[in-house]
Parts: sequence; structure tokens; C-alpha cells
Amino acid sequence: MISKVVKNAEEAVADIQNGSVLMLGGFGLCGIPENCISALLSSGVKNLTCISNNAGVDDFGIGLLLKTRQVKKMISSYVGENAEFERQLLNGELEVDLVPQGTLAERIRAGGAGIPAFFTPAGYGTEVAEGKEVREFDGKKYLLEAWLKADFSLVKAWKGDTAGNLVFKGTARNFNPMMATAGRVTIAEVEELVPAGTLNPNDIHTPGVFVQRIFQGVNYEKRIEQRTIRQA
Amino acid sequence: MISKVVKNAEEAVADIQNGSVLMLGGFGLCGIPENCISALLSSGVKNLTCISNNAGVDDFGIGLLLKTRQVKKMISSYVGENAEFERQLLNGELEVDLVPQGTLAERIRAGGAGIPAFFTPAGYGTEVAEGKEVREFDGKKYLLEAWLKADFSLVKAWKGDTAGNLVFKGTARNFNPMMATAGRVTIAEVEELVPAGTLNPNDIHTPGVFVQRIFQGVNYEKRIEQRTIRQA
Amino acid sequence: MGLDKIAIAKRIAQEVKDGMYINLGIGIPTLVANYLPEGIDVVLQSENGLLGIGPFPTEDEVDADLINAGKQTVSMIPGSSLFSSADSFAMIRGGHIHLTILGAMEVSENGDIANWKIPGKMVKGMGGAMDLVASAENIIVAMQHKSKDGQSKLLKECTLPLTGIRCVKKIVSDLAVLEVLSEGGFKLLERAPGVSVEEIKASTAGKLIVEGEIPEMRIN
Amino acid sequence: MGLDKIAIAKRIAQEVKDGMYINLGIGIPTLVANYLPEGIDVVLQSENGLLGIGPFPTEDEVDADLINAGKQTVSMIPGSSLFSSADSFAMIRGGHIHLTILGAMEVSENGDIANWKIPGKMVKGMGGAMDLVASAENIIVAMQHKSKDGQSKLLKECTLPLTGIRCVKKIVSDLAVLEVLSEGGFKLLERAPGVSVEEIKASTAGKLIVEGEIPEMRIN
Repeated sequence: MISKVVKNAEEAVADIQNGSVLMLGGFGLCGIPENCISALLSSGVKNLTCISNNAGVDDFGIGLLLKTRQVKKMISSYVGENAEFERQLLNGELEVDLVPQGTLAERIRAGGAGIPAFFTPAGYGTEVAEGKEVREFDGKKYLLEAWLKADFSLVKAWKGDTAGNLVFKGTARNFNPMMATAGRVTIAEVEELVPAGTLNPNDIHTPGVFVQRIFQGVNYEKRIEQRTIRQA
Repeated sequence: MISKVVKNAEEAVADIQNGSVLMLGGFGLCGIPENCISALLSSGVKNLTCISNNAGVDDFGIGLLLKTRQVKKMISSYVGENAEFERQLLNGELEVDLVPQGTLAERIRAGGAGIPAFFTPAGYGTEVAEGKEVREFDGKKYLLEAWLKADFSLVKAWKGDTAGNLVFKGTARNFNPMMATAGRVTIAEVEELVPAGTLNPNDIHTPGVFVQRIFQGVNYEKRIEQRTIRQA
Repeated sequence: MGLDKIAIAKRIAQEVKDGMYINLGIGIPTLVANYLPEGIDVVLQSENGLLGIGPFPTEDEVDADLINAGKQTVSMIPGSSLFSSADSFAMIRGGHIHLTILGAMEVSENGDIANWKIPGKMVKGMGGAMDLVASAENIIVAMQHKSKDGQSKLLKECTLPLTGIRCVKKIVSDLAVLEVLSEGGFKLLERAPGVSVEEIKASTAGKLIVEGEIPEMRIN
Repeated sequence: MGLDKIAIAKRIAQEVKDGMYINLGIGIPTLVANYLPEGIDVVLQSENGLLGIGPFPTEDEVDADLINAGKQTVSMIPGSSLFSSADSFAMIRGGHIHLTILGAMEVSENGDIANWKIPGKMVKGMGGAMDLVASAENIIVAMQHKSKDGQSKLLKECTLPLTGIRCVKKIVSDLAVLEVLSEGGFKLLERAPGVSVEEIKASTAGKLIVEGEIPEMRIN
């Protein structure tokens, strides 16, 4: 069998071209593909369209790619927490397409699931509905929304095996599983890469069929945005 | 907190009325809600519409409810292996709506996910397309298909907890997870009922929010339709 | 006068029923969890993929892989479950969450809500708010009755870009508890302690409906 | 003359490439897995929710909770994964399965396929076949070239109710290997050992395209 395992992030992203459409997993800084983002910084690839729920912070996550001006367009649901982002947006240096979070998640799932369009109630009656088909079902109004696909999906899992199977941990799962299904090429970075047969088949979140390249990442920072604690 | 745990199948199905729309999990005889089916037999409830991938065999699964003439209509993808079914169908005593298996699965998911309709390529150009809206996306033709919902969903899981969380085993998962989301009331029977907090939250297939009633079933037969073996 | 944020949260907590699955927005709504009445157990949903939000973790328990939708570190409770964002919004859109409590910049008398965008200011995005308000069977808004410069935020029509239409069922403001009638209009249910009906009338630009005696809220 | 079922399976096995994800229909297609060339590893998908179908289990390994889409007991392999029917058909519909091999009652010269229903006979249902043929990027059909009473099953137009249209890419019958051209027509690629081009012509009711010398299949 052809091996899906690559050495590192640099090898995994080597063929990502200027102008590619990327999906990047994560919610805030939780569950983001840290190693792949670093490798994109090194590769210097430009004019990227990044589909990601958020845009990182000034000095971490997708924020790093914004700083180096490698991103042409973001498709996201929430892009606060990032001053450089704001500057580029207000200067017209960056395009942004804001999508309701549930619609974003479902459009990505639809892309991976071969469903070109579906009806959702989110955004009906708001500016999100502009230009979209409206239809009523059982007395309620819905918008028609289209699938999203990517040239490359960059996802981060907790564990993965050599067959490409992935298991996520905690809320670091978020957008990663759907994105894994919606990339023409899906690259998975994992904290621990194990031999096929090690993971319980019942507990696998992303079946290996969706993953074309996999590697064990290094030096995960896993930065916390809001460290809230209680006294023990 | 109000308890979701009920004593047994009889208690769980007690308020299912004549004419109800039911979803029943399972693929063939694998992963079917055996205890709930027995309880429906005892309750004698009639004129049921059953949404289930298959219709059981003559003397097991939904076949038992067909024999007692409790089923008015089946919505299924494949209904072979059942002579009584065939007899009732040819005599016009039973309505049958045949749906492509993937469309059936997705319509049920849509019912649980608040998506009233979606486009799928399955059945375009065939009699399944009759009366359905056709639309082209990226040069390919798709049919618009509508969600399915049920008054009661009867699902079978391997393990469940008192919060209603479910874990399935092997291919006994099949239609159960989507059906759990698409019932106004979802009843889960499990081989082992454990206290909340016992199952690993990362490994739960059906979050408890979808399950209104849960009980530990008894005397699982788990009949095998095609026992195929190799020599050790 | 009027209620402070904690008192608003306490009053909203009285609306919560045992066994509910609830999504709490950022700000005052998050506080509601701290003031639930005795004997009321609910399950809190976080739209980034967690059902059963526990308290903030202790220093030792902090896990970067376990945050809420406000990106704060959280813990789990017995019975918690984890899932993807697609499954999370399937849960929300499918009507499985009984109650959504969120903040608002404006609410109109027919239940429209605006809470995501102010023209001329940096737009951060709607996050999950549009999905939540379009889907929940019951939506309670926690808000200030008036802006800092004294303008009513309970309007005939919203002036800001909308988040959703005809969706708000109830409002708990610093001045009052109001039901949004399906035929339109804010029906006054309760006054904040020491706040008069006249003051509420003067603070409400949309159609206010006052019938009979209006009791004072009871807040512990 | 012509090929028997095992020989058809062997010939189809030559079409399989290393690393493919494949869905095999019931009957001859299932046999293909037994005749894969040396060094070719593939992953078999079962639409009831299993990726990585292993061999039939030993007596001791039999598990009622582990069956294939033909309802036969199966086993798993290292790297297998399990999922719901919705996720399974998302995988299929999303184009993630490289190759579908299935049987047919009729195929037309533009790639239409009929394999689920015979008018007047009991209808068992289409199962997953309509989803599979509407979605797979490559579809190979295993079939008999003619019916038992000698009628061609490779037609100008199908006479039976369709399963899908313009989807079949290749046919391996007992008599020949044929490519279905996108502009229409069965292009003859190979003859079964001992079968003449004339016999294939006589057995094919749809448009048959014969160009140059047609080699014999090589089957081990």
C-alpha cells in the first residue's frame, strides 16, 4: 500500500501553490494545525484563501500568515482578537467573507458529503440572506446555502494512525472532522502517530479514506486565549 | 434532574399511539431495537409507519410486526428476505416507499439537523426522480430531497449512560445515530446501562441531548442472517 | 436605579426549568449558570462542541484542548459529551436545545434582534449567533434597556443590522421583564425593584403593553 | 464458451490499483477481493458502516455486530474504522470511494445501468446502488453479456427501470472487456479467450466499436 506518512509539515505542504484555497481546522487557537501553519510561513506561498472559523491572534495561528501578507481572503464566522487583521481589512488589503458559524460548518460538511446545496434558517431576514434563494418549509423560511471545498485541508488531531484514521481530543475537534472530508488533499498533523490497528475502530472520528498525508507534529504550543481557573 | 431511565421496553413504548410514525434502527437484523419491537407486539399498537432501512425477516425484527398487521407503511431502501412482507405488498395491504439508502440516511440526518431539504445526485434520471425538483451544480444533476422526522425513534446501542449518551459497537451503529436525532421522542435500549461519567466523553457517538428515554434491554438474540466463516 | 448584571442573571435564572439543555451567550448569560434555583439541574451546551460545561478548571486541571465558545478554559461534568462543530449546529438547528440566552444591542417589538454589527465599526463576525436565534425554540435576551446616552434599545424597528427576525420571546433588562408578543409589542410583566411603570414607558420606544398591576421582580 | 464468474472476477481484479478505496457489490464483485495482484493493497468499504473489510471470521471470531452490506459476518483489518450509514454515504456521495464494482441486468451504450427492478416481479428495493452509481468516479460492471434466453444485455437503451444514468465506465462480461465511451458506444477492448469479435458483435445490441486488432484477455 502506498504510504500516507510524510516526514514533517514542510514535506506535507510542499506542493501547495500560490492562490490555493485552504481549510484550516480549529476554534480560536484550540485544535489548529500549528506545524502546517509554520511550514506555510517558511514556504512563503501567497494569495491564499483560508477557510477557518477564526483568524488566529496577532502572533499565533493564522494571524502569523496575515502578518506576512500570505492571505488574500478569509472565509470565517468570527475574526475578532486580531489587530493586524483589522488593519488590513480596513485598508482593503484583505477580503473577508463572514458566514454564520453553523452554516460554515454545514457548508464544509456538505462539500465533503457530495451535497451541493441545502436549506438552513440561519440568517434569514438579515444581510446574510442577500442574493440567496429563500424557501418556506412548514411555515418557516430558509436560505439555500452552497457547499464549500478546498484544494488542501489542514487538520490537527490528537492521535492518528498510518492508515490515516484520526481521533480528536476535547473541544479541539471542532471544525477538523468536516474539513478533513472537504479537501481535495487532506493533510493531518497529529500529536501521536501510531501503527494502523492501534486505535479502536469504534472510536475513530475521521476514517482514513479522507486523509491523504499524515505526520507527527512537533513542539505543540497549544496556546490558551482565556485562561480561566477556579481555586482548588 | 429529571431521570431519563425507564424500567423496561414496555414502559418506554407505553405512550406510542396508533398511527404513529416510528424510526427503527438497524441494518438487516444487525443493531435492531429487539426489546422495543417485542414491546410493540405486546402493546398491539396499529397503523404504524415504520422508517427503517429493512423490514426484518419473517420471524424476527420488524417482520414480527408485519405478521401481526401492525404496520401500515414502510419507508425503506431494501425489503427482500421477507415472504409475509411480499404477500401483504402484492395484496395491497401494505404501503411501501422505497428510498435509496444514502438518501434515506441523509434525509433522517437532515430531520435531526434542522435542514428541511438538500440536493443529492442519487436517483437522478430514474423513477426515484419523478415529481422531484432537479437542479444542476457544476455540470451535474441533483434531486431535491426532504427531511424525515418521526414521532418516536427506537434505537439500539451497545452502551448507554443515565444522561442518555450512547456508544455503538461494530456495524450495529448503522442508522441508529441519525434516527436518535430525528425523533420527537427517542427511546434507546442498550446492552449495558452505566452511570453518567463512566463513558469517555470523546468516544460518545450520540450525545445525551437526543435521547429522552433509556433502559437496559434483556435477552438479546442478535440473530445472524448470513453466518459466513473461514477455517481457523 | 435598575438591576445590575448579577441581578439580571438571577432573574433570568428563574426562567430555567429542570432538565433543560441551554446555550448561554457571552457576558450576562454566562452568569445565569451561577444562580440556578435549588433542585434545578440543566445541561449547558457550548457551540464549539461540548455538551455539559463544567466549572472553570483548577490550575492543575487546565487543558488547552477544552474551552468554551468564549475561548475560556472549562471542565466537564459526569455525562459530558464532545462532538464536531457540524454536529453541534445540527443539534442547535434541529431544535434540540431548549433555551438560548444571549445579549442584544437592540430588540424590536416583533422580536427582531440586532447584536453583531455596528456600521462604521470593525465587524468581528456573527459567530454562532445567527444559527442560534434562527433555531432555538425559546430565546431570552439579557440587555440594558437604554444605551449609555439614554436612547431606548427596545424599538419599533431595529436600526442596526439584524441577527435574526421574530425570534426573541422574552427580555430581562435592568428595568423590566417583558414578553415579546407574537402579534407584536412588548408586554410588561415585571418591574425592577423601585422602577415605576412610567419610567419603563419612557425608556421603551417600541409599543409597550401594560395591563393591570405590574408586580416588582423578586430577586434573592 | 466465455468466462465463468471467477474468471470475470480475476479480470476485474487487474483494473484495481494500489491504495484504492473500493466498494464491491454482492455476487461476482465480492469475489474480486480474492484475486488482487501481488503487491496491490486496497481498502474495501461496506456501505453499512465499515471501512477495511477483512476476511470472513473464524468460528470463534463471529460477531453479530460485524456484518457487511450483504449481511454476511466479516472481520476487520488493522486500520479499519466504523461509522454510521449517514457518514458512509457522505463518503460515497462525496467521491471518496475511488471505484465501485457492481452487477447489472442491463447497461446501455451511454452508460445507463439497470440492476434493481424487474416489472411484474417483487421489488426488493434499490438499497445503496443508486447512491453508489450516482457518486463513484469510476464504475465497473460485472455481468453476463446475454440473458439466459440469448438476448443481449448491452443495449442501445435499457428496457428495465434505471438505477442510474451515464455512469458505467467499463464492463467486464463473460465475453469481453468494453469501455463505455462518454460520447456513447461500447468500445471493445479485449475478447474472452476463444471468443471471436463476430460473436461479441452478435451478442451486443448497442453500438459496438471495434478498432484494429482486439487482443485476448490474459487471465491467470
